[in-house]
Amino acid sequence: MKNHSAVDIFLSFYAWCCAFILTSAVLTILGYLLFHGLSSLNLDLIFAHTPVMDALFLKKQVFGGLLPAITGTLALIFLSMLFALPVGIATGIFLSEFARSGTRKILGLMFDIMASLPSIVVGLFGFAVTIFLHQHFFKQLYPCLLISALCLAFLVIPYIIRSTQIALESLPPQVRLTGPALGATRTQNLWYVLIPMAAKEIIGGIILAIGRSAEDTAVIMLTGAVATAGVPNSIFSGYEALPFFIYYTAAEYANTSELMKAYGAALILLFICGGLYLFAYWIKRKVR
Amino acid sequence: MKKTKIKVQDLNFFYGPHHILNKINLDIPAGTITAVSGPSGQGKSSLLTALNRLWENIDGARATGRIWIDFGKGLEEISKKEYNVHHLRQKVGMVFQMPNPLPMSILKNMQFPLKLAGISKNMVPEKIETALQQAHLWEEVKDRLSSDAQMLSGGQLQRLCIARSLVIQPEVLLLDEPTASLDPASVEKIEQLLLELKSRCTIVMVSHYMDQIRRIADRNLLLSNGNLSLVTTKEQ
Amino acid sequence: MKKTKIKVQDLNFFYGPHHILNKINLDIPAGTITAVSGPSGQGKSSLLTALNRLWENIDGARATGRIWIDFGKGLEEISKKEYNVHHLRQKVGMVFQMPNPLPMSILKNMQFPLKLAGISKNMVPEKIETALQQAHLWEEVKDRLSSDAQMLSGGQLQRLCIARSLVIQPEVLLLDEPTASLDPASVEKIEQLLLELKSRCTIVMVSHYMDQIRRIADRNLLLSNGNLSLVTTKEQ
Amino acid sequence: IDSFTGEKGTLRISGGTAHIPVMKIAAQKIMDTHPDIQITIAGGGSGAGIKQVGEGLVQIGNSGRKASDAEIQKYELSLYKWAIDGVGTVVHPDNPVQALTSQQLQDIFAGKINNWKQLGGSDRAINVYTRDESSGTRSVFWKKALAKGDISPKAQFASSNGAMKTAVAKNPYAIGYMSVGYIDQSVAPVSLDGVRPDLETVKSGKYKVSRGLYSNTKGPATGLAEKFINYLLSPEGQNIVVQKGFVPVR
Amino acid sequence: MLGNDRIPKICLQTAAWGCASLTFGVLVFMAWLSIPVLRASDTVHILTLPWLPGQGQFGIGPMILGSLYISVLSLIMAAPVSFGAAIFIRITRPGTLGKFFQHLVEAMTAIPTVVYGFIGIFLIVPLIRETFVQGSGMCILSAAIMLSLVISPTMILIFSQSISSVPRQYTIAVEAMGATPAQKFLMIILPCAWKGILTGLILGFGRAVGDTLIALMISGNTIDFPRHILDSARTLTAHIALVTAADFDSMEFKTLFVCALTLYLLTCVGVFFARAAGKRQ
Ligand SMILES: Nc1ncnc2c1ncn2[C@@H]1O[C@H](COP(=O)(O)OP(=O)(O)OP(=O)(O)O)[C@@H](O)[C@H]1O
Ligand SMILES: Nc1ncnc2c1ncn2[C@@H]1O[C@H](COP(=O)(O)OP(=O)(O)OP(=O)(O)O)[C@@H](O)[C@H]1O
Ligand SMILES: [Mg+2]
Ligand SMILES: [Mg+2]
Ligand SMILES: O=P([O-])([O-])[O-]
Repeated sequence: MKNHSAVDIFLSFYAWCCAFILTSAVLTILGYLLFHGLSSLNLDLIFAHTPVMDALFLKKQVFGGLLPAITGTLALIFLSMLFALPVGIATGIFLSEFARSGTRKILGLMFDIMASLPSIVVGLFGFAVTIFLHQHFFKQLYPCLLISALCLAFLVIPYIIRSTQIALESLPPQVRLTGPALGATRTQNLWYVLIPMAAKEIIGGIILAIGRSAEDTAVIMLTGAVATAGVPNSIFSGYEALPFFIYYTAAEYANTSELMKAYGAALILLFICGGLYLFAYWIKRKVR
Repeated sequence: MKKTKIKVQDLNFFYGPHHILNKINLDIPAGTITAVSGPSGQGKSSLLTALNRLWENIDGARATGRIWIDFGKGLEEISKKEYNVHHLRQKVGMVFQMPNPLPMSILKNMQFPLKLAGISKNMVPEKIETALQQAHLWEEVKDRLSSDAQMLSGGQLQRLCIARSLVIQPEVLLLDEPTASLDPASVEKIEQLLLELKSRCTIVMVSHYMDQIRRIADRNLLLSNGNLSLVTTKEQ
Repeated sequence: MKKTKIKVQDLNFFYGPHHILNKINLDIPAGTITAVSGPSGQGKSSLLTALNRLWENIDGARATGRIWIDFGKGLEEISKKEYNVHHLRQKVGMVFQMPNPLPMSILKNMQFPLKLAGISKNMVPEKIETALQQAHLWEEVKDRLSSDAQMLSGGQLQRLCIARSLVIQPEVLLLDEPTASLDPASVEKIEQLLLELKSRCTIVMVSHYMDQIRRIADRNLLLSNGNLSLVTTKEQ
Repeated sequence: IDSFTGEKGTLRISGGTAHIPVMKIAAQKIMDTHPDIQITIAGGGSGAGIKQVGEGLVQIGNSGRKASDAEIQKYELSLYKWAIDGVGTVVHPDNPVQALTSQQLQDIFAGKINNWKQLGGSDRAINVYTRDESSGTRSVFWKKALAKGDISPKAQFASSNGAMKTAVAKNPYAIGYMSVGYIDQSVAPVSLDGVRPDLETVKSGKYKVSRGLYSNTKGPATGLAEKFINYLLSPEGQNIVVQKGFVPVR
Repeated sequence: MLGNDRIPKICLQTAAWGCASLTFGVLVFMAWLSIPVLRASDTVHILTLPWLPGQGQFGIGPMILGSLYISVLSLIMAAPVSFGAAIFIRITRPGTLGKFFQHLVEAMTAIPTVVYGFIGIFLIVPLIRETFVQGSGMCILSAAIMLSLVISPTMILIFSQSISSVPRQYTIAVEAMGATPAQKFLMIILPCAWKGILTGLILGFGRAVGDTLIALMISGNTIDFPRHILDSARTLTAHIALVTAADFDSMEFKTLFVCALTLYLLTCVGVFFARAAGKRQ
């Protein structure tokens, strides 16, 4: 469309600039990472010198490789989602469909706060509670995988709540009447009309959440991530995780080969997050 | 005189402070077509939402008074809170003034009420075809059942909504200007359909067209200034 | 014979693979009312969207062919890409088949086109009142101009949309079944209005009602199977 | 190392970051031959190590300084010293300033000298790096090298010995201090009053800023912790100590 | 079960109140642990004293200032760009290019913060150090730049989602009246999507204040009051991460809860503020 007014030209120029800035920033980062990290990507990076089969079947511990950190991160994602998804989605549905306006206001406020709560605060909370429990109740409880996963779940729940709620609430009002007019109960209307229609957006929120739980470092550095632990064999012990490894190595690599490992780890974390993202994206496509 | 199907007593209807319907009393005999006409904005659509309690889902709307419907077990007071509103709405079909397809395929739109009623899968395709044929839409959509319902034309949408309300064979049908955006040929088909349905269905429809009312309605009610008055009756 | 206002040549219209309009040719004289009728789902609404190029904003729609409109400087080809589509649409008003109020107050709805056209504030209240009076809605809404437009009844909405399209005095008016859900009294008022508008406005309207067409249209076009044919003409 | 045979379970270690290279190798050697044992190693600094072992969160808490009497008493700590180390001042290798007097060092860390030009270097601000309070390295350096002088609040923080080395190695205008065992080509040790901090001068006692590396347990070491500490003190363990650049105790 | 509304409602309700009370629980817990500190040294001291645990001074004023400095700066950099990017996706190039760009942004959310920090150390820090010939490059500016990259995808996606949830029916009505894209955006989309945009800003700012890693890795962590964007600074979050002592009784550890409480209250203030603004529309 031609002959736009000055406002239009300005708006589109502005938009183009912003898009350009962001794209080039991302490409710089990815390019830099790939340029430096790609050469370090090989089996040795993950398994070091341990035979692959031995490592995978936990016959031998891997040292100097990333396997422990990778498995630690995957375990974290899995566990935290296990806790966060049901609770988060249920709460989101409750807020948009069942809560009366007073309730909604109070809860909405709580979840706004919860969403903006810094992850380190959650981490500190988890840590302090663990210590408290350790001192007074469970001598055997230390900062560990389980604690980290619970804290991560706490961290991502508001994201899931929010996207579920927004997705449901932004459905046009007409759609809300149609189901009931045909005799749908609230639950039926939800299950057959509203949730399927909002599924895309809800899953969009879950993507963000998964990403967050995979990458968050602040929580885990207070609640159980350690420099060396090996492949996790219990949810009650310390563990290694990729983001922590990257943070740790970036601060104190001793030589180029260690730094290269950090680049490799950054790439792998990127691939895991990217892979999860693609997976969620694929589901999103299928649902529609 | 036929049996009473719907009985309305002292129905008042409000939107916030606005009093829309004023102490309406009404008896609708079973198996008849009752037409409601009247100037725009007087509460015809609101009246329909009182009959299936849909107003409960509309912000700011409020109805008082009592309504009974006879679903074979004598007149039951459906306006009581305890009365199961979902069963009610399954037995009282409604077609809105503005067609409201659900944002899914044509087929899914048709399956929807069946799913709600928990009707078993194997009967479904026939039921759907029958309903679409009744609404005179089958020919136009049979090849594109899986495409998005929102892409239909205005008139097609109106017929889709009629078909959707028929698919679970309601006992009462509330129609809000069901032929407003249809061409004369379609209008005739729909009128034919309504006459056929009379035998097993009590119909309340809003219509502005005197010709149409004369052709098919048994009784014509006029709504104006919140009051309902009987204008003409066919039967005796 | 009157001057040609709109000229359509070889207009084809598609939705994805579906060919809706087939090589339409058409001349619409200035200051006339042209009615388009035809079975549901044949492309009447689509034809209207071709005339103000609104199809460009509809996913999957595509139109080919050439269209000229005379806005006082002789016939200009408005279907050319370079033609400023925003000016076009400000001069070619459109009322949709389904009323589409914006989610704001009645007053804001009416101000909206004026704001778009950058019309200065001081003239605005009169313009709005005039348009609402023309659409025969003023009495019903004058006390609640600041309440949400979406709370109007079906017929009120339809008149609101008509009023909204009038407020910037378009030269061409595209009306898609503008009186479909209006009561007879309102219909008459609107028809009156359209006849008055004829002097400064060329009107193309979709209508199913032969009576209405007979009463007000200068020419009646029938759209069926993608082809347009002239059925009746009043003028000579 | 054979003493671990038949053992299983988790040994949690945290604390002093100077210890980490030795800990890692030892853990690796043990876990490699005894897959049922899991040893987790975290940093945090000596202070954290002492507190955590005191609270019972870890079995071994390392410290790069001797635990204070108060700490020993409060937590009933047992101390095991298995290496001797120094704390050396370091700068970037490109920095021409590689020898300082005690006074100069104190002035730099107090922020009184804040440009390398004042010491004969290039005209750039001095970027002082320090460690947090929890660090044993810091407390030793502060006591013995800075004579308990001020550390400027403008100093930047590194969270471990490793981080300190990396920070100094990357920044040509940096000055910091760290465990002598960590010093390699990437950073340049700064002679203090003419004595260069390295293994030899620490061993001989010529370099004054030195300390022991301790592993602490709550009460006498038992179980895995005991075996681990015994392993560190065994010839094989002391070998690792030497290999990682520290002075062995045996 | 779908025919019954009671049981599902109760389940959902439990989940909701459970989450909410947990949020409240965090506040109570932090407050409870902070009280002894706030009582011992009066509140003013906590804000004005420097952080010198060796001398028994536990002020967190520099960290509060550092947090605000870094997050406000990053929001100032990120918000306009995110807004423009959302416009690009939805208005300027709503077609293929916009979709592609949206995917790119979504993919950006998948880039871990620690990776931004990692890259920041090697790309931005030396650049800033050599460009401004002052300090080490580990400074507020470097951190804010990286942080703005971290928070912008969240904001863009929320902006763009709220723009696109403006019903088609409205936008087509406006298009039919001849609105140009800019008019459409400013006059109908923005008023409709306003709340969502505000939400995006809150979440963006929240992320900036709450982020630990970027500041921890590249802002230098000094304990001095920051004055200049080229100064190093320590944020509250980084401070908590740096001072990890497991001793419940130590003063250092207790002040961490004051930090956490401060962060919590800061968050609340932001949320209240944004909600109030959102209501007014
Ligand atoms: N967005 C769309 N995508 C695909 N097909 C469409 C779309 N809109 C309309 N159609 C189809 O194009 C045909 C013409 O539609 P149009 O709305 O122009 O019909 P109409 O003549 O206005 O009908 P009615 O009188 O029912 O309003 C119909 O068969 C309709 O199903
Ligand atoms: N949701 C609502 N909130 C507030 N007022 C409303 C709402 N819906 C309708 N109204 C008002 O209530 C009155 C009755 O509306 P109703 O839709 O029942 O009229 P109607 O008789 O169906 O008119 P029409 O023939 O134009 O469809 C109208 O004046 C309308 O403006
Ligand atoms: Mg109505
Ligand atoms: Mg149409
Ligand atoms: O060895 P430290 O980490 O305590 O300095």
